[in-house]
Amino acid sequence: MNDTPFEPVIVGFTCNWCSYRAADLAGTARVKYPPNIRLIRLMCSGRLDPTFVLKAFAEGADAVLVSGCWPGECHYLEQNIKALRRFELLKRVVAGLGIEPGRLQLVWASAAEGQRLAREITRVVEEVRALGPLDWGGRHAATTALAAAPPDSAAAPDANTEPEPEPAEVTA
Amino acid sequence: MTSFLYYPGCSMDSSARAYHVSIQSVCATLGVDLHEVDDWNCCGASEYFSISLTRAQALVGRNLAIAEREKNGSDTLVAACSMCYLNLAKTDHQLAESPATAARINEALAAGGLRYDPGAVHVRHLLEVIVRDVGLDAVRERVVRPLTGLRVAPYMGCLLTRPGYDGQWSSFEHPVEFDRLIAALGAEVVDFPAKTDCCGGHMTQINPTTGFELIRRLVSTADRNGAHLMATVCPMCQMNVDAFQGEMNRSFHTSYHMPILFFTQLMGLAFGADPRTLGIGSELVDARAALGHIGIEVPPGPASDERPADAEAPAAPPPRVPRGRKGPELPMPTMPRDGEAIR
Amino acid sequence: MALAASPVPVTGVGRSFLDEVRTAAGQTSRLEMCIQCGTCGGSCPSAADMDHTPRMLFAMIRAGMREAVLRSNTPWMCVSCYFCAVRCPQDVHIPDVMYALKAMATRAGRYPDSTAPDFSKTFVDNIHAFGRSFEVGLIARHYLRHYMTRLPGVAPMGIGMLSKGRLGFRPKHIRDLDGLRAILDRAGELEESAS
Amino acid sequence: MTTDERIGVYVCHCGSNIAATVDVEDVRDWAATELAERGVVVARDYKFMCSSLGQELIEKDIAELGLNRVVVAACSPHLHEKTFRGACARAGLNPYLGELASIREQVSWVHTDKPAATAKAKAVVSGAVERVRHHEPLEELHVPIDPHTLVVGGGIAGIQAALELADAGFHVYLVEREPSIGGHMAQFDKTFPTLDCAACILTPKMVEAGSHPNITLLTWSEVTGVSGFVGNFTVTVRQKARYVDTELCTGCGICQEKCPVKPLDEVFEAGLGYRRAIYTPFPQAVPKYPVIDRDNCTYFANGKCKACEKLCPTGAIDFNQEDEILTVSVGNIILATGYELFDARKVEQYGYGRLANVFTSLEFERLSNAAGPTNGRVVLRDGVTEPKTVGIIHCVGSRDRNFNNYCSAICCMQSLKFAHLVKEHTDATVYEFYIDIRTPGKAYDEFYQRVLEEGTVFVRGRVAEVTDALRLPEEAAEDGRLIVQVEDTLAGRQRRIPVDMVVLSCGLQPASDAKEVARLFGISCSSDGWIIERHPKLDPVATMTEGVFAAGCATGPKDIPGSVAQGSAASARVLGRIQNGEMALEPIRASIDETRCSGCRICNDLCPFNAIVFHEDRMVTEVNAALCQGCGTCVAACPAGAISGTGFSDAQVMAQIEGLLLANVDRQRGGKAVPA
Repeated sequence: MNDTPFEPVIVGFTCNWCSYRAADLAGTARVKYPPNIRLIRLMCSGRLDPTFVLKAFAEGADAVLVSGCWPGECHYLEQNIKALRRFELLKRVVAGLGIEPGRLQLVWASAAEGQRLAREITRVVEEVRALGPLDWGGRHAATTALAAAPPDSAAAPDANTEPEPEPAEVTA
Repeated sequence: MTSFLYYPGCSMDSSARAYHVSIQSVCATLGVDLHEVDDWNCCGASEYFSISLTRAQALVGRNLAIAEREKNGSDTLVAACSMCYLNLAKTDHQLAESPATAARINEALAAGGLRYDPGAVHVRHLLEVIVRDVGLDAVRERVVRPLTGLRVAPYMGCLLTRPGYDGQWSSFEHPVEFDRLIAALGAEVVDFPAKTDCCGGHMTQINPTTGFELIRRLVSTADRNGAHLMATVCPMCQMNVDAFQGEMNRSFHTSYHMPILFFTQLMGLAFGADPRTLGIGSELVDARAALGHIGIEVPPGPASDERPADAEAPAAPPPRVPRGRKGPELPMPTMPRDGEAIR
Repeated sequence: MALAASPVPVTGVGRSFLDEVRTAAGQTSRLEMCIQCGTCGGSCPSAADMDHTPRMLFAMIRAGMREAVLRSNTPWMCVSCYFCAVRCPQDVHIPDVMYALKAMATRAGRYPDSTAPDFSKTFVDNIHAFGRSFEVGLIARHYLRHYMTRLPGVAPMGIGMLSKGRLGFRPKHIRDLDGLRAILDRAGELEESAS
Repeated sequence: MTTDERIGVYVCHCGSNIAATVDVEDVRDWAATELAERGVVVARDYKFMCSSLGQELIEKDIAELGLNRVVVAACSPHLHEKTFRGACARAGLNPYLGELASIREQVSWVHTDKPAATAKAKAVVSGAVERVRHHEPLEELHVPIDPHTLVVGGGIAGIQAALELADAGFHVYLVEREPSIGGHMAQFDKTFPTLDCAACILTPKMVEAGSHPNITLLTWSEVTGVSGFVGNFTVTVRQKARYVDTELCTGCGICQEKCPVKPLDEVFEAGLGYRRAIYTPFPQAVPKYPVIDRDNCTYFANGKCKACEKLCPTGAIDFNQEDEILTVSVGNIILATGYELFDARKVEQYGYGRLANVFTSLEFERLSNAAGPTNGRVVLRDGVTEPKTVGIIHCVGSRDRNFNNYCSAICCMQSLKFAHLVKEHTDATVYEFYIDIRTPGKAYDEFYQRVLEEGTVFVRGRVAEVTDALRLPEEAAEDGRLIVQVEDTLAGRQRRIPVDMVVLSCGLQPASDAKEVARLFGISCSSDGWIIERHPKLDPVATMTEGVFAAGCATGPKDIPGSVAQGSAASARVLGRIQNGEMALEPIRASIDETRCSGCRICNDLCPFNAIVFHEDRMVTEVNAALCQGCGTCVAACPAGAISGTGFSDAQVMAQIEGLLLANVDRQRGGKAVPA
């Protein structure tokens, strides 16, 4: 398909209570956005296991979008904050693996923000289209690594090794 | 010594020379250094935008680009004319708002070897700089000849508070900053509902009947509310109210005599400067009698037909019922105090 | 008017007049959002002298009444005081629309009264000539062309202004006139190619 | 590769909702062939999978083809997940072995390019197939429902909800922040369109709520904490000190007559009248007991006075009272926290607060109310002059991007009511300045007709400004009056209309602490601040949080009939729960494999519901399934991978990722698949 322009494939992780419903709302309101994104529903952005993201990259995603409730509006009170901490860490890991930062993005969206989510998705798709296909040396290594080790052990470097660490203090 | 980039605007060395000299005098007193932008060009007033948007933006863009090039220390570009201020601020805003436009304008600027990064300079009006950066306390400290007894209608004009891109004013409609400044000079601020009404801009040129009507509204409101004179922040407003007041009177068969001075002239007087160094006397509607009320003598000039100040009492403010007092009156809603947010 | 000759053309064919105006106003005008509430017409200090209120003009733009809109004096009566802009519940950038309409009318040579367009033109010519505005030149030329009758009336004013040293007879030049002209010409080309 | 999963894939057309943008047959065939090795044994399409015929299709296949997994590609799981689980269950398959893939909300409705949409639909189906392979049979969790209910907010919606529950024989705690229940309705004079007197229809309900054996009234109180979950909430309520012993107080009101302080009553009288430092907001207040407002009481200021104490015949005044913290257990919660009036001072061009004779809608309600500060005389701010001309301005603070974008729904009818009341109380000419007249309620437009007949002058135009600045010489006669400047859009001319009084029909907005309330009860608000319903049309009184319901203006502007209906609706939902005695919950929970738990306690601090307990003795952590809400944060955090989340296990998500990215198809191909 070299003759056709590059169309990125993006995996989006959504929260059952806000961003997934926002996506539903976008649908109900017939708001349009590019078909390059494929959504996965989690109960909460807090459920996002770093290995999910690595897995997505390993299996050929050109980018990953993580979305959850606005800080302070989490259905589970404050789990999205914990997700945020973890995300900060994840960004470093991903960068360390030689993936452009633009390929891992975080978007807050309340259940009422279908329009906004659609806008954000469109933006991300355009940015990633500009970045081009993810040409990642580590992809194969990661695939095999993920295949070998049980997924959870790859999750070991976790943001919450201390009870209530500030994002800044978090280091792998 | 606080230093700012300064865009004077065309009228400063002709019709608004009084503004120019009084600004110099006041800024010297306040220790404000205005660094005039090199080889600036006209802002296009309200005319160029009605000929060609892109060229108008490029015209203003040139000034912004030069300012950006010259900025060191302060990135604030001060304009004293409301029209210039708005054109500079608005263009900067439009370029920032639309990258496409910014690209187009920069392509044009390139033809003159210039470029501008939207937001590189912060365009502000002299009044705001004095009220915010210098501060009213600093102003009060320098007052040696309080304008006590002078009743001033604070005329801010329309373009200064609107569209109000960075929400720097307390209100689009009834801002209080200008009143506070004038009060700080010791003068009495009369209730002036036309505070942010329009002077008509170029209407005196392209459609006099409209222009005169707008001037009449301003002058009559100031007069009805017992002002000795109006204070302005804009050469265009001053020109319309001052230079065309005579023609306006003739066309309406009225005999208003409402002098209008630049706020910097009033500040200069309060700071004890010699009226002549402030360009006082160069107004067509003679302000000397008005100033005479507070014992400020401005030597020679034509006699004035100033009517007695107490010809009309200032309009009564709405009745306010003190809390807790009983009586037939119903209490007024409480208004927020300074800085108090209304939800 | 004859029923057959409806002033409202059939729209929906090709690029609408509304789109044209929106483009001319720089795409950010939000003109399409107007709900016809009349806040603009109510706020306008010169509405009384307009042959259509701004709101009505916007309705006419939607109706595709190009001719009537470009001939309307409404944009020329706009004093750009921005009362309408800050009060508009739909945040329509009305003065920008008015500027755009003036430019369109001038280009199309539609607006019957030449006073305002001439004034703008003279003003702009001065800028091209000197880089600064030139009040005396402007006023003189303008009055001679349009207000011979007003001259006696304004004479005292003119004399006053002169005697008070408030009118400069020699226009001020900027140094880099060529640079300025190059910029404006390039901008002109870009605008042409855009529209 | 072989597999013992036998998966059926069902692709729904949803009429043309899906079929118009997704080539349903293509998706069906693709799944049948490409995913055959992943266990798909049958793939079908059908016009409406959710129809009974569509469901029977699934049930039949389960029975005849021995399916042990089902994937339905249709709408959002939030709509029909239950439906298809039902189908599985009826066919004897554990309902949790089905998966609903959304190709409508997330594909056909949001994309336009058919080939691209079809390709995405395939990927989504593929993801669901991989995921469903890892589904496990689950049983719903059943939690008991505590029959007590908490109703927050004593306005008409809250009162209605409380009475419905109480009359059905169940106990209710009704919490109200103010000293009395009644809410905004108690401030009104008449109610549109029937013009019944608000007090006449409200007070009986207030009295009933106040005396009902099944209702515990907690006025002058606020909820300070909520913990637990549906069926079993623990709520703490702070009951502010009344400084009046309600055991002894008879509500005789002598204390109020004798109190020397007369502060402005900003709440009930909308700042138009005065009360005392010890007061009941209004005569019909429920409960009848007054409260002392510390901030204005002379005794609390300087230790003197005590007039109320001296004169109270029953010695009910008790200056030593302190706030009480009550803890109550309830099974369900109904939020009826109502609205606040838009602050008209923000619309400066209308001069409220600057121009004496500009009034807000609530002020006018008090003006025209016979029990109000003027005993129902409609007069100017001077308290005596009757207006000869009144201008009523619609949409103040509503439908305005500078303030609130939404339509406040009640203002049109409210304004029409005002016009009628002005005519009833005075001989004034009345102007209505409107953008649109919106009267979509029973007998509402008829009321509009009536007001037209009464001679009210309607001017279509949003008022530009209200001013006392005279412009034209001919206006000199109008000195001292107000001038309403507006474009009469139907005449196409700007008009300046002199009036004596202006009434601003202010919009409704969420209570200033709406966001905090939402946080307290673990629900979400829209960007405007209104509570988000579980479904705006089909589930308007439920929130996203099980066991927390909402009624009245808390979810958006509503008129009285709407608020009452919602109060009843919410209580009906609660009653259903109580009647069942228990409710089934999604079995989405975290569980810990003790053999793998290293006792590192990382997860311990992650759970906001205290569902995670650490056993010092065995040095292992355990999850309390009843308290666990299934967010999965601990699952993601466990470095030993000892915690697994049912319904969202690592295996399930990982597999779905592979499926979505068609890695499953690639592997068997040994190359990158192009879904097209």
